[in-house]
Amino acid sequence: MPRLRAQRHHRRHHPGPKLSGIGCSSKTPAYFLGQSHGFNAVHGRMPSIATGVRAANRELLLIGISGDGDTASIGLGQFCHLVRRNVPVVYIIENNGVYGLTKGQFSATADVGSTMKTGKVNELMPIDCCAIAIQLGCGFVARSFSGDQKQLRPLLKAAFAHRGTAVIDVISPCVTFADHEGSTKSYAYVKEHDAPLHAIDFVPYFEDIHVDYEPGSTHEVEMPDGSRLLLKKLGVEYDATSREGAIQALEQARREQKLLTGLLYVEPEQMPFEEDLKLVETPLAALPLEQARPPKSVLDEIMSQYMTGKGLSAPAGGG
Amino acid sequence: MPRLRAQRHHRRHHPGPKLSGIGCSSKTPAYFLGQSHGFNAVHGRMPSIATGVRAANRELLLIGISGDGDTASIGLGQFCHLVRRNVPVVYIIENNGVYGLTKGQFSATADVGSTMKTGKVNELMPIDCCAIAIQLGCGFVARSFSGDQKQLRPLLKAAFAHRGTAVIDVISPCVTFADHEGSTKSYAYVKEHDAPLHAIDFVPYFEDIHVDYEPGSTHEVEMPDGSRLLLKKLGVEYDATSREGAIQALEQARREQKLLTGLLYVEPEQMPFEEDLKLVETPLAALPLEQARPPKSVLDEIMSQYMTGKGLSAPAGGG
Amino acid sequence: MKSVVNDFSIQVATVNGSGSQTANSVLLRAIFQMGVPVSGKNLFPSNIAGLPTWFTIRASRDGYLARRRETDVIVVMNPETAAEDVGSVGAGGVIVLNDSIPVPPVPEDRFVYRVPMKSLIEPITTDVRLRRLVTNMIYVGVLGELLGIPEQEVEKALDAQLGKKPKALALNHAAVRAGWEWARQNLTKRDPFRLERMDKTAGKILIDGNTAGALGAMMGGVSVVTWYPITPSSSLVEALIGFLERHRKDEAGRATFAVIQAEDEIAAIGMVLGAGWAGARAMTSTSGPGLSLMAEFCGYGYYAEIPAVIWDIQRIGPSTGLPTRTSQADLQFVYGLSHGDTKHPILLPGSVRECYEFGMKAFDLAERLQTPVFVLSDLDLGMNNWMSDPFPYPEQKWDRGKVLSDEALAKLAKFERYRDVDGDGIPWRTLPGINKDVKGAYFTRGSGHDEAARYTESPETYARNMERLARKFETARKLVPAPDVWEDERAEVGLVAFGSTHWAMVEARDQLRAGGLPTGYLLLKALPFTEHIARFVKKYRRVYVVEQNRDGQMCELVRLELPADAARVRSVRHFTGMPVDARSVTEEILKQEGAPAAERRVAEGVTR
Amino acid sequence: MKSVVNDFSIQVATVNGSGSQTANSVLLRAIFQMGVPVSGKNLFPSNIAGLPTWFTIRASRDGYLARRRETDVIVVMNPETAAEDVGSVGAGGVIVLNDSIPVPPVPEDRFVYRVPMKSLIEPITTDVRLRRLVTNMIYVGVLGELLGIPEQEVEKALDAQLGKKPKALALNHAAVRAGWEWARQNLTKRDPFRLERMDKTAGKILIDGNTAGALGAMMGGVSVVTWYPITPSSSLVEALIGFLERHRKDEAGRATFAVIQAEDEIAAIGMVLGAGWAGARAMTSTSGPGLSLMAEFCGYGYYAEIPAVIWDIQRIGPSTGLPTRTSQADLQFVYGLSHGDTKHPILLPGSVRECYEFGMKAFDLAERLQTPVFVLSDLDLGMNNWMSDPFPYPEQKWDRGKVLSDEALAKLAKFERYRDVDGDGIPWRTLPGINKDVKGAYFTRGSGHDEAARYTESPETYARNMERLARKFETARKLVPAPDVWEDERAEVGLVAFGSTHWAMVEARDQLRAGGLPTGYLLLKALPFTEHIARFVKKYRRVYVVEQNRDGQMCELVRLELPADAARVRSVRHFTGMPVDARSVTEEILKQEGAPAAERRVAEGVTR
Ligand SMILES: Cc1ncc(C[n+]2csc(CCOP(=O)(O)OP(=O)(O)O)c2C)c(N)n1
Ligand SMILES: Cc1ncc(C[n+]2csc(CCOP(=O)(O)OP(=O)(O)O)c2C)c(N)n1
Ligand code: SF4
Ligand code: SF4
Ligand SMILES: [Mg+2]
Ligand SMILES: [Mg+2]
Repeated sequence: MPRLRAQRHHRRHHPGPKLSGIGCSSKTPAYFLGQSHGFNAVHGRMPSIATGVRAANRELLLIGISGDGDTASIGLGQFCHLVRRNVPVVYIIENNGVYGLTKGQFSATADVGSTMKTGKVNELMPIDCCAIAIQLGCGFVARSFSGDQKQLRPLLKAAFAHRGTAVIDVISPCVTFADHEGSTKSYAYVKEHDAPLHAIDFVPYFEDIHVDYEPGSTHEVEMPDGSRLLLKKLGVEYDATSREGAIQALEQARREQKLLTGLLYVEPEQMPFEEDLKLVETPLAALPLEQARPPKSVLDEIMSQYMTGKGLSAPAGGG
Repeated sequence: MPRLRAQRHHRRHHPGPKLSGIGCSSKTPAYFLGQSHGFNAVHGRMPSIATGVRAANRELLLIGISGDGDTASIGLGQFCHLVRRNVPVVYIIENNGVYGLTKGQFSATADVGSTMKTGKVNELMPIDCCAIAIQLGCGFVARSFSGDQKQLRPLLKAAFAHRGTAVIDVISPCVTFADHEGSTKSYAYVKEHDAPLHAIDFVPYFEDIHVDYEPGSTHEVEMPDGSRLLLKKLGVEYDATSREGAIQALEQARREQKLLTGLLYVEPEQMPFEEDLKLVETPLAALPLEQARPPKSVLDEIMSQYMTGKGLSAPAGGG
Repeated sequence: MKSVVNDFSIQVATVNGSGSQTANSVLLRAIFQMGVPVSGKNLFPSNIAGLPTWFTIRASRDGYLARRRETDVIVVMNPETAAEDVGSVGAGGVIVLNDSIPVPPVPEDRFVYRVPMKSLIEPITTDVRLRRLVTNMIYVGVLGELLGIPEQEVEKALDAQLGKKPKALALNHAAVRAGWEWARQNLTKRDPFRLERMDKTAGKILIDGNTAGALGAMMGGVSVVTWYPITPSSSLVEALIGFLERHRKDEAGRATFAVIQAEDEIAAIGMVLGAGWAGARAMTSTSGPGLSLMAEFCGYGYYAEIPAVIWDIQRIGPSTGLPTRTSQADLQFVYGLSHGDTKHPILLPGSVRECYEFGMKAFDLAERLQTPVFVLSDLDLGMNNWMSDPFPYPEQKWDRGKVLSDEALAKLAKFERYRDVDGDGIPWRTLPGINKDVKGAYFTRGSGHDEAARYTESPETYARNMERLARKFETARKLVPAPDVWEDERAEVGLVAFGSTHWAMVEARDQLRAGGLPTGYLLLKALPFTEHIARFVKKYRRVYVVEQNRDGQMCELVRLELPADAARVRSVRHFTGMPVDARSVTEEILKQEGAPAAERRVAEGVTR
Repeated sequence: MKSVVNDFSIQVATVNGSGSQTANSVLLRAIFQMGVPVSGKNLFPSNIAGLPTWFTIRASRDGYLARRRETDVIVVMNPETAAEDVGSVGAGGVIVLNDSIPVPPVPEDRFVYRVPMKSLIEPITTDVRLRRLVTNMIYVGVLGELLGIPEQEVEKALDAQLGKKPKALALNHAAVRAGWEWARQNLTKRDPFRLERMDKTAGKILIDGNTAGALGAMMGGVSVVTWYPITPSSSLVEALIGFLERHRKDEAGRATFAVIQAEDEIAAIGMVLGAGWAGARAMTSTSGPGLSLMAEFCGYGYYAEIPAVIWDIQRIGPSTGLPTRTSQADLQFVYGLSHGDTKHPILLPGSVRECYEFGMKAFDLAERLQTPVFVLSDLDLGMNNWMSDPFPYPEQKWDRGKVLSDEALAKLAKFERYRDVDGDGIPWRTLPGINKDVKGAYFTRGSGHDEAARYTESPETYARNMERLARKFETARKLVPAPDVWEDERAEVGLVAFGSTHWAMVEARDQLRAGGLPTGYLLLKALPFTEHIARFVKKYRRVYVVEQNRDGQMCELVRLELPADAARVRSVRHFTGMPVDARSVTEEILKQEGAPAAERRVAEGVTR
């Protein structure tokens, strides 16, 4: 879709706004980017806010920050439908397996056998937000670790270059309620089980850098805005552009109790939200009245239809 | 888990109640089993009703009937969490790709490229409730077709023998709004794309029938109550007991625009809801007061703790 | 026998999904074209096909558009309800019967016309499915002949309806004519009901409130519409989609609007708030169950001060209830929608014209007040056809409210999102991405912020903000539309109503006046109340608030607004799910007027 | 200088997460053990660590348990709020200061004690983290010495608290002693505040309302509990889990209860309704945002007539607001929760004892009335420690309401779920699986059913059902607990309050009486109103309804209940998020009594 790509290149994008739900994680937006608007929504419903904001102004680059409770418990429905609509937002889950702000109860991403500080054991299967996102057709799905900035940074950059929903599940130990032995989201546990898929480099489109690498050692992914992601092989080969492969890798890792981190799946060319809506270039929020209100002739024509019985009327519905 | 199996054998199970959400599909319970209780809940929330009913009375065999809008749109969160808790309910989705009762709008299971009666095309990725259920650890996942009673009947019987959530996604053409050309949930389309995985036979546990079949041609699955499912090979081999295999098969079928029907995945031995809750055998709804109210000595002991400062008090929470 | 001309009601009893819709609208329009004021009400079940459904047409030379409680002419097409239907017609009434339907014996004083519909339809088509659909046109022909509808008006109405489908058109024409011919040759007119040409509909339109509201929204410049289907609200958005697709695309076919079918109502309102916050004119439309789901977000919108427009097309019952019956029972719930201290402005359209006007006005108010604004319509107003003058093109520009331009922003020493600079409780806002000046950036959250939108848990700051919000709501009183007031110098009794109840009120006032009880009347257009209600109530010895709910919700609000007058304010309630009719209102008021016991009960504080 | 004995307030200002909780409860309990009536209030932020937090202890020889507006003794431990904290103490007040915190100059007429906490803690442990936590015990020692708390009471309190953690216990003992020793050697008592032994707490308990409510629920025989964590409601369920795990398992360790942490509040209430329908005693507990999400299901529960118990521990603000501040602002929202005509019984506990009692009572009511019953508590009552008499063991059996036994069922010719056989509006029900007789099977939906639970869209049947539901609500008036009434023969002014506001009322009445204004007082325990309110209001020339919300919600309900008296009912509102104090109530009432202008405004119908 080269047309889309070109369009994107010429459009100004505004930093932020940063949106969030409710939780310790959702307080994050208050701590950075003081120069952009922020929006602390209600619990689990940031996705719908993001959808509305983006519909109103297609020039806004949105960052959405959520927690595992916010996304996988109360917000699971909205999360799935955001992904399904492919609304362009960099969706970061600060995943600690607990409800931090309400003092450490298990969330829906808590692993089987993981314990609470009180010793209580979780017996329920965790919801893997990455697997779900891939399943729902998300074109950018990554998992990382709050302790691994080297991996997280290029992933974030690449996410902003993506044209649809980009999901990054960041395992983020809660030092107050879930950093003990028995927790599978503690620093110690994550460090031990972390299995990075590749080393990542991000090359912005405006940096015309030629990167040398050994053939076969690196996979290059071009993003719609011309920037590139370099995925360097670490041990086993991993093809981040295969949906089936990604699903299978996650399934296998689950069985082996490994934590796969890195770019799990990427498919940069997908119908973006604005195309599905066939929006004009002008942000809807900036439409002048002349474009937003049809002329008198239109109303007159419609009125005459309802005079003569040619206008349509409400169908009787059911429930 | 032989202990569990034995228990199950000796417990009386009551037929029904039949529960539903809202939609044409959700009206189904009103049409059958007049001899059992029924419950027409609010839109998309039948799973929570089912969870409550089963918690109150572990002897009830629950049938939940829902639509694709009821399950995959408004009800997606509850559906996923029901599956995650493995609440024993035979969950039937009458999947027509549209909101029938409100006159034919697309639901979240409408396929990409499918058209509405008005000609409007759906561009959004469908939600595959079976794939999601497997992903979330469901131990009984099937897909079938309302036009194929031969397949549907043994699947239903087996679902009732399952000890946790059993999901059956039944493609059920809406003859009023989605049986036209362009619809991928029309009778014609479904018949053409139906790819059955196997032929199915159900053998109830009390029928001590010995079934003869050629070695290799049939896979036998024993359910916790001793009944057996016979999955007879049709063409390609399919192993319904492999999670990974099931996920992959669905993914492949999606790519090839095939409609896999049959028992997609079965894993009879799973921690059932009641075990996670460690419930007594008596249905909670039938507890006598003596079991539900601790004796005076308990209250006295607690009171003395709060006299001496040994009682615990509310922790300050956050949000 | 004296003729009854242009003043009676027709009820057609059929089965849902049997295709009677075309027949009924042709009948309705044909009468309309004769210049006779007419209204049509569809009483349909919560079901797609198979349950009983009725269509009521009222012709009224006096222009009364409310439902008439009595049925004068019934067309019996549904075996299941035939007995009940036949029984619904009183002495002197007319029964047009599909003669294949067995009915109980009918008293002598009704006029029964038995029509051999089966044998009449057979020659017209051999296709069984089509026969079922087209049979309905036969009663149109029969009624045309019986009531005196000129043939060409029926044909014209049919053309308008089916003009684009020549095959269907021809079939329908044939069926009408078959009915007509048969009636002409076989029936002897014995009943008194007749239609005659008048000139009371020239230049008028026939339209339903949902379509009118949709038109208002488009002309109001809506740009983001979100929804989740629900009866009886879906048709508003579906009409709006139709209008937008046709009239709001640029030359390249690109849309100046976004319509998003959400996964549920929580998402729908979330999207509206996101879009409103970012500066679009955003709306959603729903009914009771959806409204309930929107509660949390609507409270958030009140506190975060985000413009939003929410239509509620009211229906009765809870979520599995009677979604296809009308009601005005969401009033108090909407007024304070959400936990905590919350208050929302509500517009109360009483006519299709007001659906159109408030469709625009709601955006102006929402953006001016920076708050969710509700438009409370109902199934009767929204889904039935109403006669009206055509809608005028808006004279005014839109009011986008207090949005700072970048120039204005640049001149400010600092921007404070929640400072009441103008004393009306309404602060200034900026829009993300639209305001390029970073000075305008601020953080949005529900409460717990100071004037500069900084987080604080200070009790004083919290209370100060709450008081400003209350002040803002006082400002709303001055901005919402004023009621219509009809005084009567001789009256001691005042009436108050809102919304679709209006039409029964107009007629009931005439009935009461004729019965010796002149009344003043105030038609509310909005909440919060404007100053007019106090003046009105003080004028009358007794005031009746008439409404379509069980709990007398508006009556309670009036009492709360005027505590000193509370004991003089009485409640008249209609809550069957059927649109209220004048006769019921009149009778109840006369009963309460004549009953000292009722007076005592009211004085003792019993609402009902 | 005159001593002030057993009548002052202490406020400790620390940082959230710094571990001051142990120190504060030891202080509280030590005073309690001295026999001095005491109450403790935790004013904590919406945050886990790092934001300012305050703990207030009030010693009151008169037994006043409400918040005291003035702070007499402040302990300054948080640099961030130090200036503000120091400023919060008036002339004659005491400031105990961690001397490493810089503070602005303090006026001469305050008593400042600077404590070298840093150097005192150093010898006690080398572990920096522990030092931070244990430092708090130093001010306990210092205050002990200054105020005259016997050392053994502090030690005893500490033992009770940390008895099971010997290492922590030793450390804390050391820190207390360090503070004590240092104070003894270095401070000269100059201020007037002193504690002396009394005998007013013997046999009393100190407990928070949420724990009390949990205890009530367990003793009420709850068997299904669902929840989604939310402050300030979580601790109710967490306490309940603790009790159930210990006291509701059989010999084999199997549970006679199910606690399900739901994925959100919609699911939580859905599970409760499912369980209640199937015959379990089921409950959930939440706060405002959760309540909003439950709206649809609660309306459904009202119409489908399903028993359910819902606790609402009220807090202020919308969803991102101030979740850790108290409020009584959900009242009207809960009363009519859901779209359409809906009304729910509400219990209004005013004390920890009533939290316990209503914790049981709510189930009896819900099952008797077959409807959702709400218990409205608040953060102040729910999460703070209150002195009380111990709770009595229930004398009565539970009331499971009108559930048909299979024997009774067998005797019936037919079972009709929604028939009002007894004239009280309450029909009989059966339970799936429990009733083996298939005659008892029926289909549950919201409305649109006849007496036999068959689907119908008949307007008359619908209205009849609505009237029965209204009748049932009238029955509720007779079943809910009656208010407590304190009359005063000399009084012309009556006061009305509910919930945690009670404690400020008790004290305000004494203040008003002392100021020459005797008052009658009615403490509401429930909605709908019982007959008592009408009698009470009629007795007084003016009635003030005192409550903790902005919009005077209970005042409005009282006015609606008594339209003829509405103009005499006034509103006193407190809405800062801090628990209401007596002085503010007293002042506002005196102001309104003395201000004819206010009177005029009320007469004109302004609520505020
Ligand atoms: C409707 C609603 N229910 C409950 C809450 C209370 N609540 C606040 S944050 C939170 C959980 C947050 O968990 P998570 O998203 O994992 O964030 P974390 O604090 O762990 O970063 C809950 C339940 C709320 N604010 N709103
Ligand atoms: C909260 C709420 N929103 C909307 C509706 C309206 N509604 C009734 S059924 C339905 C969709 C049903 O779709 P589906 O579940 O696919 O059932 P189908 O009719 O297709 O069988 C909707 C949106 C409702 N009843 N409640
Ligand atoms: S450590 Fe845990 S409790 Fe503390 S802020 Fe982080 S997530 Fe919240
Ligand atoms: S055919 Fe379609 S509209 Fe008709 S009942 Fe079935 S799902 Fe509903
Ligand atoms: Mg978390
Ligand atoms: Mg469907």
